[in-house]
Amino acid sequence: MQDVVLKSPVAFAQASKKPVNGQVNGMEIALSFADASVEAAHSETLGICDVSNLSRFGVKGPHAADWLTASNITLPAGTNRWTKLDSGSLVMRLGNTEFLLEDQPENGLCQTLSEANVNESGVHKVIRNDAAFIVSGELTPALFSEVCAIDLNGDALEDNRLVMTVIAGVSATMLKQELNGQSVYRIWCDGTYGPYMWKTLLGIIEELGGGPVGFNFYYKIN
Amino acid sequence: MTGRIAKKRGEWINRDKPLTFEYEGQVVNGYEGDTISSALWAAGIRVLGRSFKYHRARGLLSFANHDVNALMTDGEDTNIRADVWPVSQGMALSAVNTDGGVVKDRNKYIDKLSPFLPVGFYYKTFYKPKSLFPFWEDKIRKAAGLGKVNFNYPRILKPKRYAHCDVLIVGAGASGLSAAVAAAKQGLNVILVDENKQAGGSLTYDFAGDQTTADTLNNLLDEVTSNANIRLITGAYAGGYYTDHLVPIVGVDGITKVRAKTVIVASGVFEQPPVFRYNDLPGVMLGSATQRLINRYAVKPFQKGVVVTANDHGYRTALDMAAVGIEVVAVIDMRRDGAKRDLAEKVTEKGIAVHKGSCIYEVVPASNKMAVKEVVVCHYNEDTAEADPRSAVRLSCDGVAMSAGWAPAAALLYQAGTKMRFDYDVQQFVPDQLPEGVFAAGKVNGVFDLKARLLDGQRAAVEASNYLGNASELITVTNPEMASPSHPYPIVNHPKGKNFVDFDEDIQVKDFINAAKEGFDNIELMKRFTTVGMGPSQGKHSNMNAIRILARIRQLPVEKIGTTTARPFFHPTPIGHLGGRSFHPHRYTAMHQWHVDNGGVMMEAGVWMRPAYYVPAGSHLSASDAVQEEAMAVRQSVGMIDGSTLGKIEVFGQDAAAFLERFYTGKFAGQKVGGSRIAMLLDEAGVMVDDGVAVRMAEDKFYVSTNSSNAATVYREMQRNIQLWGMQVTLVNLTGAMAAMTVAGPASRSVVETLIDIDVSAQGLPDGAYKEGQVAGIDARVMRVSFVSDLAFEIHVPYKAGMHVWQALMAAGKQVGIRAFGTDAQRLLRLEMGHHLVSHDTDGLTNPFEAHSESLVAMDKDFFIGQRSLKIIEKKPLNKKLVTFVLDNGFTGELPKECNLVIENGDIKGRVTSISHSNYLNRIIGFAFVSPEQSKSGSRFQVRTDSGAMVPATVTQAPFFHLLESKGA
Amino acid sequence: MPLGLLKYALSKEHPAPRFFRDCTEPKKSYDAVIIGGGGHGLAAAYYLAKDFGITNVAVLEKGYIGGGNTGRNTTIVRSNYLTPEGVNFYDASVKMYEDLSQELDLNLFYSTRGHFTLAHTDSAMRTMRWRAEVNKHVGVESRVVGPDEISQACPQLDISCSGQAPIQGALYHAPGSVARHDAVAWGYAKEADRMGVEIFQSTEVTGIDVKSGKVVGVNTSKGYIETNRVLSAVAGFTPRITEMVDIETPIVIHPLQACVSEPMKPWLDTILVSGSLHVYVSQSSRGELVMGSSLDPYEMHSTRSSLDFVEGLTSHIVDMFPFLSNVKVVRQWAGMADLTPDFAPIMGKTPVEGFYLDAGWGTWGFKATPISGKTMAETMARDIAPDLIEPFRLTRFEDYELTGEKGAASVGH
Amino acid sequence: MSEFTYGGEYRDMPDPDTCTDKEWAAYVHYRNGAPGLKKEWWYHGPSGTWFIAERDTMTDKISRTYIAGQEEAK
Repeated sequence: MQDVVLKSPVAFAQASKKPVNGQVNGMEIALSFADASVEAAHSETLGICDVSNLSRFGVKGPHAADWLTASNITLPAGTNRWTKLDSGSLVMRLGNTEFLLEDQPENGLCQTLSEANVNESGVHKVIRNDAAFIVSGELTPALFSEVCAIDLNGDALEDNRLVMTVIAGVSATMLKQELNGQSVYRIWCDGTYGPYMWKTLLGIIEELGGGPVGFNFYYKIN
Repeated sequence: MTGRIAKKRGEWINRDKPLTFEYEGQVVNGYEGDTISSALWAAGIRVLGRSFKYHRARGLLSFANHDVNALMTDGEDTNIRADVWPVSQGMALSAVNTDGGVVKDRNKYIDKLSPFLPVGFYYKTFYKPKSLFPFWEDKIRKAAGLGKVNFNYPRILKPKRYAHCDVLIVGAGASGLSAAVAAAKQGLNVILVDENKQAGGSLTYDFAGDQTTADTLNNLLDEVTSNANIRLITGAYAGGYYTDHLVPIVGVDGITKVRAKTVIVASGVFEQPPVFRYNDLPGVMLGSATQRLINRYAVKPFQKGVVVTANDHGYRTALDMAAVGIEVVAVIDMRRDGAKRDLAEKVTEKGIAVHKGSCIYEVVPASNKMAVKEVVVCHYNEDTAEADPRSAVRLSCDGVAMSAGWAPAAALLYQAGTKMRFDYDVQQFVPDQLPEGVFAAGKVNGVFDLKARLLDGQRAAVEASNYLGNASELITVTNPEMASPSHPYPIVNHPKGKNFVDFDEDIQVKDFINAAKEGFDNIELMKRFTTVGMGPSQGKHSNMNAIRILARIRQLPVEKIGTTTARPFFHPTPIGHLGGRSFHPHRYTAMHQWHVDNGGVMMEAGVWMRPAYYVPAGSHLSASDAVQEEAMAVRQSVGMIDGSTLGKIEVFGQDAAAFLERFYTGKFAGQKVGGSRIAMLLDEAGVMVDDGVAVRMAEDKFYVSTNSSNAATVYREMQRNIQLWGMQVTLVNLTGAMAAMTVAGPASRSVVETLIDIDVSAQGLPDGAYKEGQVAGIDARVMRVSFVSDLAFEIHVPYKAGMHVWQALMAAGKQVGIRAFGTDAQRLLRLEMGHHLVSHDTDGLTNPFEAHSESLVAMDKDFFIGQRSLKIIEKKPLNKKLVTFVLDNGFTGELPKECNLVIENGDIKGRVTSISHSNYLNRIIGFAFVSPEQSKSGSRFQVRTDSGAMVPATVTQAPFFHLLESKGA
Repeated sequence: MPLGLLKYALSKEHPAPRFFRDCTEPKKSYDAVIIGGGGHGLAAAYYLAKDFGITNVAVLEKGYIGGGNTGRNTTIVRSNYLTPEGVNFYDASVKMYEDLSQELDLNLFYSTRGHFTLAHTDSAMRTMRWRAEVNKHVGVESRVVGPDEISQACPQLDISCSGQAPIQGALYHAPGSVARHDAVAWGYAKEADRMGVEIFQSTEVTGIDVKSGKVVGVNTSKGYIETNRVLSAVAGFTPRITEMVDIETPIVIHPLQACVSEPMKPWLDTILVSGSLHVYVSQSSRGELVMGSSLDPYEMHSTRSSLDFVEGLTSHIVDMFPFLSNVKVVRQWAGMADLTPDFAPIMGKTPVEGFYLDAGWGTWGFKATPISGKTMAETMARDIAPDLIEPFRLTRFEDYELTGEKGAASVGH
Repeated sequence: MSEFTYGGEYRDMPDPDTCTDKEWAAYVHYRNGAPGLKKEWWYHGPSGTWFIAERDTMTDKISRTYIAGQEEAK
């Protein structure tokens, strides 16, 4: 399936912004929307970036934790928490028995795990189709106050906690991480809601003076 | 600007920004910062509106967002509250609800008719004779309402925001500000909200002739604004209190929904008008209104006024008036003993006469009935609440300030579930038992002395902090010895009435007396019969007096009367704020862009967007032609539909088969790997809920589909039952993760074969069989299905590859004329095949026996959901049966529609649930419920069309393709 | 001006008598006791007295008359139901309402305005046709109309619903009406009282005395009352009463909320309902828009208001009427509704002899007030339920004979 | 979309093999509608979790939540 070019679930919602697209991880993604300086400004004020093309791996079941541990993967401290591996990959524990892993562009952990055989009972691979976003900037509280009922000023996302909540009417998973020295929010939702989520968040982001940011802003791909 | 006085310290107007606007055609000057009312009053304009019922001239009353008689329109918007809405340059305002202008209003004659229109009169007339009621009703409707709505007003949806805090403090007066500072010192995160555009409450106007309170205010404000823990929101009101400390803060720019851990209500009090004849004339207003005019807007309320009072506040008001050069003719104190000596002396020192034990018996209007000429002052007996007209003295004046008492602004406290008690020391309802996490401070808590209010704010803050887990030392507040701020009965009878209690609704004292006489002597019944408190100000100035009047009528103490329920909203709240920005999530399949690019007519199907049919560019097909062509392509060659919206659930685990056996009606334990079975779901009552297909991928793994609209609910119910039954099963909902498409028609195999790496021949993949392979290089799940045609392949691939596979199949099918088909053609195709759709052909009561689905129900299993109910239903005779039918060959009459009834001997026997013309069959076919007696193949029944024509139909077997053979016959 | 009003101007004393006596001390026994002084209970009392001469009747009301759902509903009266038994029942009610002002000698402001149930989807249109066909069959005036006819009746309505849910058509029901809800209770109270019925307010029933399967009396906050016949007409509180006689029912309580706008000059002459948007709206004779929505999604025995409700409702109101963006909601409130599994009432006899049930009124109680009063009075007087309410018997659930109102997914009020 | 969905009262099912038709019909249709503390099913959509909440239907106060079958765990 190497020669197949896949599309980000968000692609058609982005078309009107005429991004420069490119292929990363076998998926066509919006690399940039504007000059680097404009995107940097957005990222600082309020920006949203589609990173649906990052590789992901899902696994679920009563023995999923054991299986991951046996695969030498460090697990988060508890339920609804996440951790970052040395490689930069994120390991998220969604509830108790489900895990979502997400790679950085350069590493292939998810690919390896996807191809690994699972013979144990109680370990089930989960096909994922996430729309995945980075949201950043000083006005993120203003954005989230319009789309999300939980208190993000409190400790909901501190200490590597993640939350599964409703964002703009859609179930989503959310966490806060450091990326390139910047504190950013990460959002994942079902890919079929991706175009809606992108349009809705971007609409508010633009009202607040921010804008879209391309994949290249966070991950320089040559 | 005759009424404007010299610049006041802290005034709210900006004298550097003068502006002009129009009121009722007259050009008026004002300043930025003025409200409409303050600018009009400064310009000497006194008639700001007409009352709702009697069209009496009204001026300014509360000047505190409940002057419901001063509603304006600017041509664009209506019911603009003049007392609080800012003026802006170039506004062109007029009063609402007048006929011919606010001064000349042709409807003012109604006032003369008021003796004919006693309380509740409309219940007693207009209905005899019955035939005349519509005539009267039309007249009543014409008279009803306030402003005219502008049908071209734009749709404005304001953003809605969430906010969170440890303490929400409602009201930024002395006690609220003090509470905020104290709470912030405890390390709490505070939101402090006030509806006025500046914080300070009565500290910004109640000066008693000097401005020392301004220093207190400035100190507090400095502390508040410099503390990062406090977010001060002004110009926004707390709209209501909802469960778990949810309080919407309503501002001009939208609503903020504050979820607080604790709430301190420091919302103060509303001044209450004493009741006497003509207390509604323009120029008669509340004492606090005069103070606000003077000290916030630098406007003289009148040139020569009197104060009628029953508390200290009246004296303070007199001093504030005197300080700006208003001639205060007298302070008329309803109390026998008047005020404390020092306060009385301060007033008399200014040369103001004090009349103790006196009341205003009536106000004498000027000849135009729109202004005050003089007041008639009489001795007042506090015990009998009667004035003595023999003692009448006339005082000439052009205005009256009224300060006789207060009512708590306790709406939020009531909504939170606070139990209130009547405190006779302050003659006010005060909180008795507060709900958890809710606190009250200041005047609303019955604390009026300034020092005590500041302390009461701190006390509430400490209590809130301790509620949140701190352990600070509690503060005790004691009210200093002082006269009651409210008079127990500031109501003066007058034989001629027009002593108004409710200014929204023009309700006079006698209306209450008469309502009680007619049996409406319970506060709630009285409210409903008289409509007191039902107007837009929601009783802010009238409920307390109504309670006092009823208490006196029934000779009961006030607390025995109780209060009416306070409902949200605190102030009327715009629909566009409340509706605001709302979210309408949509789901898009992986192939969405293709559908749009290829003429797909997209329809909402639940949250999904799906093509109903396609009108390819330049084809100009009608909808029905498009559908028939798409269906024909499937019958004659090949078509493809995007089925990604199907619910798709993986069921894993050692109990997977056992679970499905309990969940669905069929058997799965013995199902072969690589085979599929119908999965029909019932509810506990045996009603059909869903049907899908269960594929066994491995011994311990099934892949189950559901109807598109049931995907979420079926998954949810599976999860619940796994928990309930304690089974070793893991579910994965792949509804969004997998794209699905069905390639259907006689040529479908040839299309699929070109792209697939597995054997899909009749032997390799027989009907109902399932295999995994690669389609166009993508890992795929492939199933032989026969829902829309005998030969069809359902292909599931990961979502992100959906478009790729779809396009590959389209390209591969090009040669044989492959056509995308939408949901409409799918409906027709499955109908031709004789497949019913659950919840389209069935309804909320249909059981499997009625829908020819007995074969899917394994009654011999140990258990499945709905089985036990079916065992009961099984014993009962059937009432109806779902059948497939065909209309007579060559039928050309009025086509029956879905839900036209099946009629037999004048009785309803059933209804048509699906009906369609099939070009392929050249017949009209459908599903219908009929009586069991009519359900045999070949039975005839009658369908009644919209117009009443009876159309015969024949029960026939499905699939319908046998009709083609008999076509010639 | 009608001449009748002259007496008020010419008379020094207010010439109107009390609507009903202020009864405080109940007698030792009554021929019948009615629990609940709402429209239904008072109507039952009235028809017991009028139709059957049974006047030794006590109506016991925990609060004040008409203070429950009678005074909290959105006053819509209609009969465009889905099943023949439903349509027949409500049609009888509509016909009684039409003459009720005259019968009770009180203007109930019964105003026939026409009722549109808007359909935004194909499946809603099918349900509209189904209802129209059944209505026509039974002789009730209902028909399916297209967007043009809706626009004609209500030109202000945005047929596209701001693009959110375009209206495809509607079920038009000409007899759809509104009435002054409080007055219905007051009118029945007045006339029942005139015939000798005693109405006790602030009187709570604390227990029902059953001996050998028969009612023998009720315990109240004002003492014990002997009686052989008790009617429970307390929709919103039914489970608390049935618990007293140990009867099982399907009824659960869900709040039903409504709100009202500030008054404006009348412009909305019809009654509009949208099942898909969960909205119903009409404009009262005071000029207020009276707006309601569907039942709250979970069980609650409280009349608290919720912000969710008013946010959801108003967002749909601005879809339908964009120009109302700055019109203000003055007040919201809630009632408690008896909810049944098949969206039909539960009426008639019960396993306890002498205990009768008038319950399960969901969102359809006000419109049934006269006919429920009349049929329950007959049931109590003759100890046999008339045919009209037979389909609503309690035993239908045990018998798996639910009414077909459940067939339609669409809600309506 | 609300995060939480109400799933009705948690009720014990009678043994379908031994109960009478009437008992079963009562289980299917009848409810305990009187106010009080109830065990209820609630579903948290974003995490896909069913749990039991003990809620007072009069005051709307939730006193306890737990996963069905794990009542002792919390």
